[in-house]
Amino acid sequence: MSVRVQSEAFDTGAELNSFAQDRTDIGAVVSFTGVVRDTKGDLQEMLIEHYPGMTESAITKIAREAMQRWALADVLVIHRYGPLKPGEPIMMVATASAHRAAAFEAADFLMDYLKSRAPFWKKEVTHEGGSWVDAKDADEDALKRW
Amino acid sequence: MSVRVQSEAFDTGAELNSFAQDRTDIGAVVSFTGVVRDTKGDLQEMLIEHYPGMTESAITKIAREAMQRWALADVLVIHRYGPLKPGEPIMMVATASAHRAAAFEAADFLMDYLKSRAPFWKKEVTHEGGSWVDAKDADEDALKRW
Amino acid sequence: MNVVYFAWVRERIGLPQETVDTDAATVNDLIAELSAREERYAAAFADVSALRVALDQELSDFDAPLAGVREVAFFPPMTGG
Amino acid sequence: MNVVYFAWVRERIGLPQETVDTDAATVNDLIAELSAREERYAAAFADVSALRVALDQELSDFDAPLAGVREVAFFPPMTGG
Repeated sequence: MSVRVQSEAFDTGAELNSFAQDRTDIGAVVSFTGVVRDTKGDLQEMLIEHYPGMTESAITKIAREAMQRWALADVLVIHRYGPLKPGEPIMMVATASAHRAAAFEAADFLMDYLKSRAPFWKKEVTHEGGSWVDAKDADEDALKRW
Repeated sequence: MSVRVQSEAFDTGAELNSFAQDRTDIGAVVSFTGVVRDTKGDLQEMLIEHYPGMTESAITKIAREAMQRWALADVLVIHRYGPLKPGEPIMMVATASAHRAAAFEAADFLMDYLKSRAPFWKKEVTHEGGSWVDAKDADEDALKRW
Repeated sequence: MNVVYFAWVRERIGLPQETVDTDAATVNDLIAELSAREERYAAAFADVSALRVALDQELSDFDAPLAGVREVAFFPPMTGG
Repeated sequence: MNVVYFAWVRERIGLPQETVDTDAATVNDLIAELSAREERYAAAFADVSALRVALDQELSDFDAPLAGVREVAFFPPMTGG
């Protein structure tokens, strides 16, 4: 299990390739990458604020729960903070398992929990100024699935 | 939309990085990689047989259906055939969407359909000989989810 | 008509494909005709519930008509992914 | 007690953290005390349903006791991922 919270960019493909590498006991790897989306074509940057210390412990707790609920060989979570450009990866999760259902469900679970339980806040900055992204009711509701 | 059926190995990370690259209208990328699993530690190779022609058209049909059912920016499917070693990627799918739910569901759907509707057959080769992998009832049942 | 076989169906019958001269009206008729021909066909087609059929590269049913079909494929349930 | 603020709560109050001398028994008591202090606090805490609180870096409730707590954090619902 690996959890990283960092301001530096990361290489999604390289991370995926080194995740669960050289293991012959897994049959399924699922990855999710969250990307800075420029909804209206006016985004200058996305600022991600976080709560140092709590971020790592909250993500670690969520990742441990996933490892307990599903038969996972490994879990990876990387989440950036600081200023990001449109199109840049914000974060990724990866799960490895013998079978595809566990890998899919665990990745979906991790995303739902990271979205609403890991202390990150997004601010969209345009020429007009900055505006904090509102949490969606749908994201809170998604937690009830698990 | 890109569908490739090939005997050559592919680089999962490089494929993921070039998929939906430089797009700023997507927020979510999900990938699934199927890996040759050596369940009992005695696997020499996995032989994948396919039905040339039908394979491409069956996968294309499934990928088109995913594009119609979910708001996807792009879909990638790569599937190998021929002899593969334990730990090697057999296939991958990737989906890109504005939001995570569509990307997750579409990738899950693609895998369920590829598993049971794309004409590939796996044979496990050990020192004891070769044995065709049986289709699982669970895989056929999984199609009812969609 | 071109008849192709995959996986253990191919192994049991002993060839990947063959041209069959037939007046069989449906897939089931073709199976009966081939099974009557030689033991290896009868063995391969013994349990049709363990088989799948494709007509001109589209999954089909065993009672489907063969009129106009150029290629029939027999194989076990798929195990891709 | 260390009190920390994030996102628009931090911006509205105008500082990322401060040390507060308080005898507040619960989070709600602390909020009442801070809100009484200055308008910017009252503005930040006006709608508690739009806020979340963490005690010593664990998500908590507004009626939770503050006894033994070293760090209280106020912030809007998280928007990570």
